[in-house]
Amino acid sequence: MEFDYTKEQYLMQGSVSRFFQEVAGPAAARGCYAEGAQFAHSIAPRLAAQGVLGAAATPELGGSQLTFLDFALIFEAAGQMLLPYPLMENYVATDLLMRFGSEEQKAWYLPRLAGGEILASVAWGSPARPWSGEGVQALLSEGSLRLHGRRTFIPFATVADVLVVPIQSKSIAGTLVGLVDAHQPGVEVMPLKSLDGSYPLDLVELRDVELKPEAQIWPGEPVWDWACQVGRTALALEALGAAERIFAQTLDYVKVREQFGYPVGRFQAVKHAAADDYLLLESARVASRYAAWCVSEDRPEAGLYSALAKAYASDMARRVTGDAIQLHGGTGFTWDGDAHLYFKRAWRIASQLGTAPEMRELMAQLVIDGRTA
Amino acid sequence: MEFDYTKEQYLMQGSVSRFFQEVAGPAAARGCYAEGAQFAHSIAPRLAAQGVLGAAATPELGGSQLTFLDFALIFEAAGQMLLPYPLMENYVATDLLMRFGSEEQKAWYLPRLAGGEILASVAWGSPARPWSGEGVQALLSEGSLRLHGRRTFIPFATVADVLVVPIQSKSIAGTLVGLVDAHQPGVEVMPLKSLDGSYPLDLVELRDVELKPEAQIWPGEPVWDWACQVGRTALALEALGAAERIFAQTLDYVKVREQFGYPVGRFQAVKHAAADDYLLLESARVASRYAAWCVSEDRPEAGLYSALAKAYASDMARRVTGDAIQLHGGTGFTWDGDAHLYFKRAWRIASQLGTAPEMRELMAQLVIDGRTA
Amino acid sequence: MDIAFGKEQEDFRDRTRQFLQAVLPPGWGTSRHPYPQTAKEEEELGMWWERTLWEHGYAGLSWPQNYGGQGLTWLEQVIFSEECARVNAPVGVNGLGKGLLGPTLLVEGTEAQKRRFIPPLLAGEEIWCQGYSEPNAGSDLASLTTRAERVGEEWVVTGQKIWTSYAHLADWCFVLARTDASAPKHRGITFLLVPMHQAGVKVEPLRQLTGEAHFNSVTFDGARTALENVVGQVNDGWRVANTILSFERGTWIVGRHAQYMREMDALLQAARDLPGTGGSAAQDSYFRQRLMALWSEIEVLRFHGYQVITQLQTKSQLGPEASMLKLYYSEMHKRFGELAMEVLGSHMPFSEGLESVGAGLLHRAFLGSRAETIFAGTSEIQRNVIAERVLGLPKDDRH
Amino acid sequence: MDIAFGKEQEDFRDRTRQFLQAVLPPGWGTSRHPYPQTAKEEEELGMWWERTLWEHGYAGLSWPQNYGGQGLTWLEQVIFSEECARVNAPVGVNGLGKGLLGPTLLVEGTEAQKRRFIPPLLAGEEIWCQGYSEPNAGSDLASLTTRAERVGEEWVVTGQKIWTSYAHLADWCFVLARTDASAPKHRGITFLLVPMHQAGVKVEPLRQLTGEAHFNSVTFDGARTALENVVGQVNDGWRVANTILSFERGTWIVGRHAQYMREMDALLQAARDLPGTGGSAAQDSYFRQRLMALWSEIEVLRFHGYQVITQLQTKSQLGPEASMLKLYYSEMHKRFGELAMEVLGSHMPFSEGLESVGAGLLHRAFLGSRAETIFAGTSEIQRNVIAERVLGLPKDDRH
Repeated sequence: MEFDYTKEQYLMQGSVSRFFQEVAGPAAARGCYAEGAQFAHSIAPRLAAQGVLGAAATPELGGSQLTFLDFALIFEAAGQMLLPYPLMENYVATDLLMRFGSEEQKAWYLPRLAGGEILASVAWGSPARPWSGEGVQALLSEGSLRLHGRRTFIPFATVADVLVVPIQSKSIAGTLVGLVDAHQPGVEVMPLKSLDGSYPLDLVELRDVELKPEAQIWPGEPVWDWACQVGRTALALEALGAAERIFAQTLDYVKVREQFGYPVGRFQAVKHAAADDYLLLESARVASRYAAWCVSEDRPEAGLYSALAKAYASDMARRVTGDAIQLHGGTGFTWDGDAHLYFKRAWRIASQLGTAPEMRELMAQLVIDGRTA
Repeated sequence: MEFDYTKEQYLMQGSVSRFFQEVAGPAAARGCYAEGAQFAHSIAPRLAAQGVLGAAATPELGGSQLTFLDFALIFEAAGQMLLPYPLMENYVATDLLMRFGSEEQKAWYLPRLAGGEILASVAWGSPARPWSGEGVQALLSEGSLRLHGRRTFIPFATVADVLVVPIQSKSIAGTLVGLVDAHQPGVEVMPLKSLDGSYPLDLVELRDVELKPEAQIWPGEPVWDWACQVGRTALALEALGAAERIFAQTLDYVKVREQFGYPVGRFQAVKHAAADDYLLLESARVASRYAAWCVSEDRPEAGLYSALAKAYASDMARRVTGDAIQLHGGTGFTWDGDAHLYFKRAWRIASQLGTAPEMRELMAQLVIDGRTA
Repeated sequence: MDIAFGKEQEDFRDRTRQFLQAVLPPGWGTSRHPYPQTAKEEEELGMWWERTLWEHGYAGLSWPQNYGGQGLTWLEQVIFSEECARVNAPVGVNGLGKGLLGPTLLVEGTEAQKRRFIPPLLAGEEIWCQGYSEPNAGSDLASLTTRAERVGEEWVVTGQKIWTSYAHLADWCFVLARTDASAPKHRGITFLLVPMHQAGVKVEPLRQLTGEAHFNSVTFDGARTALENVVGQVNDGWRVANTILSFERGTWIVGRHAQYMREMDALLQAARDLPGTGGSAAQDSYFRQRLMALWSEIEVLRFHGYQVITQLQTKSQLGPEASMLKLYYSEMHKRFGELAMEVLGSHMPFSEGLESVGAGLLHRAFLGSRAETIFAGTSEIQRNVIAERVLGLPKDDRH
Repeated sequence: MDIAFGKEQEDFRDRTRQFLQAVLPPGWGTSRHPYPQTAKEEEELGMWWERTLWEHGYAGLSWPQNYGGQGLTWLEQVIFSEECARVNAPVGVNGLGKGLLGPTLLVEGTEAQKRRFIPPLLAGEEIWCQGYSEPNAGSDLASLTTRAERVGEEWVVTGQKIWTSYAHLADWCFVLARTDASAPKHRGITFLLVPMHQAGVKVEPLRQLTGEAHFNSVTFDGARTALENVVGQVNDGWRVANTILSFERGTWIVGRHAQYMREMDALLQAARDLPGTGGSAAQDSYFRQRLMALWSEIEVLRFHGYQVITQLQTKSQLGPEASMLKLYYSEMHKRFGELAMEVLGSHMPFSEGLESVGAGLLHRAFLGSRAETIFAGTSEIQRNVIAERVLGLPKDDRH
């Protein structure tokens, strides 16, 4: 019985954390608010050099063959430092290729993903229903698949080179996952004004876009389900990281900020808010750890517990980051304070890949209705 | 613009309050827990003498022709003193007869209801769905109506003389309200072990019970809707009274109970809980006042705002009485402390005549779906 | 109990509606209207609104006519506030002048001060900002350190004030400054009126988390004002500032209700358009419950408003009830903003542009409401006030 | 990370399951079983359970064999606790003896005390109760006033203790008594073992809001105990009592999870049977959301349990984490009880008889849980402990 990360995993987190403090952090996040998604490009080479890109790939393909558990603490660190780069999408694309891709696909994509030469994103959202596979249809035309439709909620799509897109095909009666070249004709990226400016989300319209066989992964359904589970768990870990970081800053602040002749942290209202937040944080920590274990070990209950962790951690992070604004007082309401950056990130994460109510509905179908995962 | 009770209404509340302190209060409530519904009989003559029974009736019929607004503060006082008597049911029966009854019905029932000679209850609940009119069917047999079915959630049914029962009749395709003699053959009262022992609720089974024409009120639907609105508003007021009373006791307690060398009321956690509870209390006060005005003035929005008041006040009362247990510490968990009597009363009220979610669903049908009341 | 205004007031309401319809552009108040997008546009609109109100006789409704007011009662002010909120009328830039400085002057000012300052304030010719908070004096305002010294026939003011809304537009600032450093902290503070257009005043914008910059930091570095620009007595400024003119707050409540209900209507419309778990969010019982719980809370604010109006007819001002109302609406509005974002679901991050729901109104409520539980007394402070002054719990000597 | 017990432990789990199945009556653990209805029946069952555990070698699983224990590890204790909760095994009457006094003696007791007291404790031959709380010393336990004076070769104890569970059954009481009135309040307290069967001890039942009377008030009026019945040093009782044997709490957590999940299963079944707004409560999205939120919280308790087990393998005890877990489960269980009652809806008041749902299990959780946030340190105290000892916020010298 060992419900904890290993010493090596913590050590790696420590070194990546220090690195993220240099390339990311609140100042970088503000930079991304100002510059937009382009910012991700500027830090990609350093991320690659540090070895955090393409991590799931084997060493021959440029990666370091890290399991999800190995990488879990890195997601947490990315959350702590508001990393303005689609790291989760990079991990998902990489691991997806490792697990489901052809040898040719691996050989072409993985070294480039690991080297930061190309930027991958995942077309998570359907305009009609979040995270469902709907929205893009593939039509068979003269022997080749042509894509039509739109997906939304795509991180950093304006600077992405390849988009992982779930595709439905009535003509072939199946679902596939496509690796869509974002620079192809017919791919139109529409930037959206997004609340969390350090992690822009965009809309992509596909108009008669060719999808060559070498960019197809069949069958798509298990791949997409798997991607959602991995994505949700990674988001839970990022939410945890974001919340714990601003919580720590808040503790530091209330220890020194004085009002009425005492540090405000001496007042019971502040103490009790902090204690409640801490409890939520530590609970989200074990929830996301358990989900990470399920996902990493390919447990059948990974769907259930990734949903639990996503819902729990995003509820927690919204509350804790909101309290951080309140406990920072007026400073918390300023742009120059860090609290709002974390607050907006927590809310963005909460809205992504299924909201907390959607996650709980998914759980209810398994737990209450007894549907099988 | 005068959103307040009149000075006369407050004066009457004051005198009835003092009277309730004598006949009711926590000690009497404990008596009712021990003795059961019978307790209500023992205080009926004094209630009648004080003039709180049959209040809606005209003076010739033994009442004092009080409007609902006149009586609203009396319901509040009844809540404060945990009155172990179905006062709300007495008021509903009386006012129902005044509004919808025949002259004969008024002449027979009202003086007896006002004099406390007979005890009236209302068969509020349907086993299948709370507060709906379903459960009892009337069959036409040899020219007379025979009742079959069961109702539940009937306060003090074991000692009631007359039961106001909503009745559906497929054979005559309509709904009526019956004044069922509880001592008639075929009426079987089954006492239930109820959490709020100071306000027992029972189940009644009707097996081929004759309902003579003079005990019928047609058409029943508007009568039953009206009764539910009045009942809900009265319950909101009782919940308000119960909560404000134990809240006041709690304030007194935390001002004197010392721990760590100070009255516990000096600690911010206690202060803030008290402030939040106070806010809820005062909000429930204005919500139930507004509903009382709507009901008393027969406003078309009475359905909406009686539901609002019922939901808001019962949510408030459950929270405030629960906090009272917590703030009383160990004492709050004892039988001899008063807090649990109020807590159980608040929860019983919340479950009666539609729970808070049911009330909000009713509101949603009006506000969101735009159905008309 | 009689929940209605008198005929005179209802006539005033009709006239106000006509006025608002006449002066506001067509389509104003609907979600499709092109509202100002930048802070500058908003301020220009706010300036125009101040002048428009003045020109049409809606400035200082309850203020005495001899200082330029309309000589009506606060009932008209309540109605005006409600009607403005109902149509989402612009927000003027002189809110602190009208809400705080004016009423303070009317009670505490000298005849000369009233004649000098109130007419241009109402006319929108002189804009006011408030110099109370400091970087180290927020909730604990009385520990402020900005000081004023008498030098000849002038006061010389030095120190930094923050959270001063519209300071960059303001002509005057009403400032709390320490004039006797040796006195206990609540004594020795003086209420001063300081002109903004002078060398010793530096205004720097403070950008808020909403991205806008309505607040400023104001640095007084030897700023000067004439000796007579003291309101009340020297060293008595704490009392002057706390002359609770909270009936102003009472009149605002009704307006707040109208504003929140307008936001709720937008949210209900969004819920009808957006998906829930099966069907629209408006059909989803989870959201129906939460929407109706909040709808109830907004309505309860209306009832609180009636209560306040009723009280003000006999008492002339609110006491600590003001803390209760502030706590109520600010915490509720914060929850409203959160619920709105939950209803938006995956659309939540898109505050503008293609995917925006409700023309950004809900996002403004969501972000803006975070300030309401902090400024003008945090929720924590309001709870202390309620517990100690209303409920009589033992005071903690530390505040 | 490896979330599994070793083979040895899993074998122990199998044996435990077989044992439980063998000794418990058929149908035990299902909602249809006729469980004890009165306090007396419950106590008799509890006494039987103590003896049964002893006879079958399940008493003192992790305690040394030379005092009658089984010499296993606390991992077996965790598993045993989990399996008992899973089948709703009876609750023994010597929980305080086993949970507090025994572990304290094992660390702080003399060899003679261990030999004298532990074997009969484990055998269920001597029942223990705890004399800590007093009417005026609840959360502020250190202000206790019960005093013990040395008279010849005995201690003479005078004072009143409350909330002493099972005192009416107990043979011995472990008492905190003041032995030096002049010392600061945390000093001058001694940890004494006092026999209950003597003239100077009066036990009166304290009825709880559940209607049951498991608690008592115990009055010591010149009660006597031998000089050697001091645990640790005289005047060092505060430290002895706070020798946090909180790994005991760690082992309980897993059992609590199993108990709460059993209650949750009963609630889910009730939700399938009871109406919501359209369809059953289990189909109503409002209740689905709330049920899954609480289901999640119960599962999170399981994860916390894993975390504790992992920590205990390297550290031998828990620090202030115990406060965190206590706050977590008590507040959660209270919310669970409330949710359960909301799901019952109009059936809520019927805790027994015809209309009762879930055989009263949910009502017991609802009412019983109100104690959990009060006793053994209120939630307010736990939050203080977390804030000060875990988060390092400045101490308030008042507690």
